Amino acid sequence: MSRPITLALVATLTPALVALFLAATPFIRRRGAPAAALTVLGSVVSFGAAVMLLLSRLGQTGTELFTVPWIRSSARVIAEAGVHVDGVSASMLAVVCFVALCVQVFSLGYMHDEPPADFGRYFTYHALFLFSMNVLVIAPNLLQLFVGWELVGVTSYLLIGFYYKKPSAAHAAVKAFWVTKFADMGILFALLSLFVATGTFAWNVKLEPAVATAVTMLLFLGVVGKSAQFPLHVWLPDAMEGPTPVSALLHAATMVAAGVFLVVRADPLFVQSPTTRTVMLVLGAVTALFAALLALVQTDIKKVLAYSTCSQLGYMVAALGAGSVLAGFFHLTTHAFFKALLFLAAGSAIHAVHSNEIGKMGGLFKKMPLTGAAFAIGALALAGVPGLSGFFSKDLVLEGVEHKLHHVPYVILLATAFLTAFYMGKVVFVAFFGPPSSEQAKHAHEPGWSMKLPLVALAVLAVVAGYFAAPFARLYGEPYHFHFGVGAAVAAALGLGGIALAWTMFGGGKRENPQVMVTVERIAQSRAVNRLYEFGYRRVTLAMADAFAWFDRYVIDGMINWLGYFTIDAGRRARPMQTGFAPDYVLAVVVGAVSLAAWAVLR
Amino acid sequence: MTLSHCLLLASALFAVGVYGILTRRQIVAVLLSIELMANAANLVFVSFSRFRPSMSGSGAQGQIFALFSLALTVAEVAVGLAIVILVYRAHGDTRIDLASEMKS
Amino acid sequence: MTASVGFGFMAACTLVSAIFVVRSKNLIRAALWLGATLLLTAALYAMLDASFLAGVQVLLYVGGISTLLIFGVMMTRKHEGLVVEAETVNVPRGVFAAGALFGGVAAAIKMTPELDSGVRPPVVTANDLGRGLLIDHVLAFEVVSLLLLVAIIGAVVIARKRDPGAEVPGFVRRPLAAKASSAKPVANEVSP
Amino acid sequence: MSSHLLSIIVGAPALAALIVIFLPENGKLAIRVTSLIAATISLIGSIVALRGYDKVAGGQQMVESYPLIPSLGVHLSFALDGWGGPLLLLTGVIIFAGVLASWTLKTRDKEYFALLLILVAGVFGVFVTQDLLVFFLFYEIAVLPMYLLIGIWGASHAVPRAGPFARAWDFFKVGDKQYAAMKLTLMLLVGSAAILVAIFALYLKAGVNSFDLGLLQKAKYDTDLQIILFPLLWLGFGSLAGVFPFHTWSPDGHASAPTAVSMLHAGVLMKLGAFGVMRVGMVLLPEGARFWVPVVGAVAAINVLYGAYCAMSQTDLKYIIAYSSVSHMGVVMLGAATLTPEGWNGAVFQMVAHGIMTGMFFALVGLVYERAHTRAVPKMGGFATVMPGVAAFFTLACMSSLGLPGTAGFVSEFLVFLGAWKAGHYLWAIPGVLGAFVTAIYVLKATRAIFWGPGPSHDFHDLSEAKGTEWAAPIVLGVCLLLFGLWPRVLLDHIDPGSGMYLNKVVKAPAPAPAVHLTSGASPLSLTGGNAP
Repeated sequence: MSRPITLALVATLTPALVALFLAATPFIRRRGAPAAALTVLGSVVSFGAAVMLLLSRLGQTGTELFTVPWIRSSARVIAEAGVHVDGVSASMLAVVCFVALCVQVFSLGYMHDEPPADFGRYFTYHALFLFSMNVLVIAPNLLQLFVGWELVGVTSYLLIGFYYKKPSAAHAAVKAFWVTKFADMGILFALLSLFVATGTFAWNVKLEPAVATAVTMLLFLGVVGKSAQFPLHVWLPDAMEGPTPVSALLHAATMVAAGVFLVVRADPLFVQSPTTRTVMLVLGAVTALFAALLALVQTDIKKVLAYSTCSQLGYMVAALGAGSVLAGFFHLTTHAFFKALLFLAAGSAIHAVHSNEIGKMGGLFKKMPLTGAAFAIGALALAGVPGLSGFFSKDLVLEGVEHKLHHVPYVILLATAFLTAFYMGKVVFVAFFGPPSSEQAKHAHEPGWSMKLPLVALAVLAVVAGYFAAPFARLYGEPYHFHFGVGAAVAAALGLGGIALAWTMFGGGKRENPQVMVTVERIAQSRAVNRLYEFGYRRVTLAMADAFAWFDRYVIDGMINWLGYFTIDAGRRARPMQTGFAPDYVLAVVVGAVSLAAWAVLR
Repeated sequence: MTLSHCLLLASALFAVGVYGILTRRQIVAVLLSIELMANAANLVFVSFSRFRPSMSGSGAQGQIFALFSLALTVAEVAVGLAIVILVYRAHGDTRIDLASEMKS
Repeated sequence: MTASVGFGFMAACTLVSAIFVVRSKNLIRAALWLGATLLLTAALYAMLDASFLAGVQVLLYVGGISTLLIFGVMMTRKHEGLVVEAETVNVPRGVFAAGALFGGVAAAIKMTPELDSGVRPPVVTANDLGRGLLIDHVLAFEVVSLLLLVAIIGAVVIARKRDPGAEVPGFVRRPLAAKASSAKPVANEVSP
Repeated sequence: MSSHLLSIIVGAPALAALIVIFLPENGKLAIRVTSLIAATISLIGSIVALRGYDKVAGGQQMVESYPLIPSLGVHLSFALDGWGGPLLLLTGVIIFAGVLASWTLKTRDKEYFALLLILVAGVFGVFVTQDLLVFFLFYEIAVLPMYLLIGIWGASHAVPRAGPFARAWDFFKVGDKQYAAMKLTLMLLVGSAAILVAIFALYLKAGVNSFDLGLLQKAKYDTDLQIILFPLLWLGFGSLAGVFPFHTWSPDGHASAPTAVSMLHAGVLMKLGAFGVMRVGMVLLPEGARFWVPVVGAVAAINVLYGAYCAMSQTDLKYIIAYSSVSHMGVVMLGAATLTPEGWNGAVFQMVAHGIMTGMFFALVGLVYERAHTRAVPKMGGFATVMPGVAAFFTLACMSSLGLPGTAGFVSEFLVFLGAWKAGHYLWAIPGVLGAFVTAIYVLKATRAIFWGPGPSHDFHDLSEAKGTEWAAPIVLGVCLLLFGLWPRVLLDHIDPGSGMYLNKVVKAPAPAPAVHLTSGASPLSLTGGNAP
């Protein structure tokens, strides 16, 4: 086993061991603090290994592979488990471990008021999540990727439902699971088709064009679910019921980006199907715009960020659809930093104000300057202000899609960039500037070091990550040269313009929504997509289930009952034949004997 | 005196026994008829033993079987009478239609 | 020839006494007639060269079973006295059944032509019977003896006078029985 | 020693049952300990058998044979094949957990444990016997104690009178425990009658004067005869495997049965049915099987989806699990019907996976029921605050039920669907996968309704976390679920030679074993060049 493999295994298995240990020792887990310490320690180890791995990969392009047979059937190996180290997995591993570590450290402070048992449970879930995500990242084939994919799904379910006593959280957790599970059927079918076509679960195989389209479309269905693309985006905003650090880690930085990661990984398959790529491009662009519009009218700070995540994932998907894999992946990486930063900063604010509503905040910048600065940096990065990481990656995305489909997606994404800057500006101005609008906001104060430290670390990366685009691209085997062209200038201008517009509308304590926003809000509140699913669940699925159950109970089982009824009834009808008068039986014997004798004689 | 004569006599006795079972209402009387029938069956054994002895052994098998049959009859009468007494005790009479627990 | 006449006479007597058994209005008389029938059958056995069996018949049937049955009659009569009424019902049915049975069997006998062509066998002695019972068929013999034992015990148990309150040794009423009845199949609890 | 291993595994529960019968009625602990010792012996024996089986050599090992009725060619012969090991292990684990789950039984323990052990001896016997008549004998031994176990120790409830066949309510109380026991026994016995007919036909037509399965396999049966006999075996055994529409004994039976009995019945006994269809029906009647698989597979696909939908609508916790068994047994039959190595491996793996999973479900449901005194899901809620451990294990069972990777349920379902897809039966695989999705809906719906939400209402006074021996079943079964899910080769390496051996007899021209060992995603092509095609 070579060194990179060992490092990757260490990064993956350490959290697994931690999770296993904590699961097996409830007495330790329920004490809270030791569990948290152990988990963070495990993540530190993971992160260290991941960083060492990433450093060792700099300047290399080859792959390291280590597999063991996982499933054997008809005397041959049909699936393997193992580690696949290359630029993609090394960088992703580092990003995941870093964000996870930051979030866990942040959680030390954020979740401190939870009862010890819940505190321990929370960190156990986190260890499990890190393991699952790393399994996904280092997967050498699509099957293992799917295994990790589903495992992160279940940790997401557990973490969204962390406050399981809240009916809304319980609802959101199952909704998230159902929607993603529905989409995962696509991946399952894709895996089946892929195996039948090629005999492997590898992503780098040559397929018939029709098969390639089918497989990639099915894979993309899974991506739509996991990465919350329209029309399966409905679970992500609800998922904000989970603790804020969870939203930062799973529902912004890493897990939802797994869909994008899958496409990056399976790029050799997607390349073979232009149809799928076109669909991705269109759907990505639509999602980006749609989610940005919905983000405009949200008043819950986490919901704004959630829709913004949808929107940014739309960017990535569009970039991948346009064939610009590097752009998609790079945006994933930078987005992971600044969106995690935004969520954690929002979490810090929520922690101080005890409310998610931006209307209840206000003026926080003065009370908690570090949090405010962190949030502002994140917002600027997200808005694509030049010099910050988001600018570089967004520019790369826009560059990628520019000439596709007669510039339509390009224009959509530019408009989205403007909207993004606008709604982020709105949140910053409403929540962090102006007068405080609630008692809590007046008395808000900075959190402890454990919450500040991750903010600083992420803020630094949100600023500087963009400048590492070139080594990042090299890691990936692609050339990258930044040039500040017209496109970049336009994007930057739109971003600044959006912020400026937000200032004119919301700056200085202004709160009223202008008329345009009210209209958008009305559309958002109709929740058309959600209601469609609700209808499908309650009126179709549950009604069908009731019908089936009735049919089973009263028709299928009824027939069995009827058979029993018939038998008993027949017995009851036949009963009078038994008179209980002994001579009658003798007569019957005689008649029978004589008949038999007669038959024997006369035969 | 031939085998067929003996058999005819035996079947006549048997038929009389059947008649008795079918027409008598007292359980003891039915038992008497059953004895008649058993007797008829024994007669058949003895007759065959006399006219058609088995080729193996001493030719006594028919009689031996009749002896066994006698023993069985004794057992049957013993149990039968016990039942009669039980019925009498339960109903104060020995009419056969009283023992109709089997009736639905 | 004499043997045939003798046989015919005996057969006629046997049949007549058998008919009295089933027709007599007095049960005690019927039982006595049964004794007569059995005695006559014993005579027939003797004529059929089964003298040992004839002896057994007299001892066991006439001496034992008849007496037993008379006891049975006496113990179950409703009134004191030597007359125990025996009703007769469904006579036509009985006649028909008996007639059909006899007709059937008689026809079968008649239609079996080679019945009466046997050779006269050597006489079976009590010695042969003893050997047969205790050597050839000793297992069956033992089984029959066991059966008799069981029948005796069974008869005693069945006819035993039961005092509802008293605990009979060896028969502990377990509370289990009451519970077990609840496990009976539902089908038994049929509503009318 | 090892040459008598199988006898020990089968004999230990039987002997223990005998001992238990003669133990004093008030020796509650002695009864339990005796049962537990027997279960432990069988469990350890199963593990030893699994480890001792030579996977490379395959075939039948640890053969034992004692003549039973020589004139008819009936032998009490045991042998372990590839399938035997995992299924023995399953049975051992379930009975071990089941005995512990019955620890707190209150009424008539002696009879209960004796019957439970007899039942298990029958199950063990079926999995290792190599004689068709003895197979049937063990099968019946396993099936019949159920009547008493449900009828005496079960729980009753009422089903409202309705529907086109409402007149049946005149005669029996539908939903009553005696009704459930009666229905279960009668339906399974009708199935047994069909099996017996088929067994005699197989015996007589083979003309080898032996019930030995190995000899019968070699016999040539007419195609017409096979086509006639296969449905008898399929429906006969299938009635125990819950094949639609002969599954309706399952929900009522499992809902009425006491905890450990449900565990055993849904966990192991239903597998006997599927095992019988595959081991006897398909292997002895290959042409019949090939003729009928389209029907078998279609019915199995119906089972999967239909069972899942029925489960979704249930409000009684045990009914949910019972219908999920119907659904999951459909997956087993689906795998069997594909006649592919993947499908068969998946089917046998699913037997184990589902057995453990449903055993765990019933154990947990028993725990909840004992404390909540109700099984009505809508009345529950927020139980996780009081019983977090139970909630966690319940969630784990749910995850296996819906086929989450990392649990045993995924491996089996994936293999089955792979087999179906490979054999071109898309119309079976799609309902199968949809069934797994529907399963996700109803199990999580149930979990949310029972465990999540604001704390339990004040009606539930006795709610408390599981304690003592009650933990044994969830822990043992949960560890198995994860172990088999994360490292399926523990079982799969055994199952695979078995499937290969039997499948060769079913599929006319055995597919040539591929010489090349394909290495999957590990191909030399790397992504570095991949994204620039």
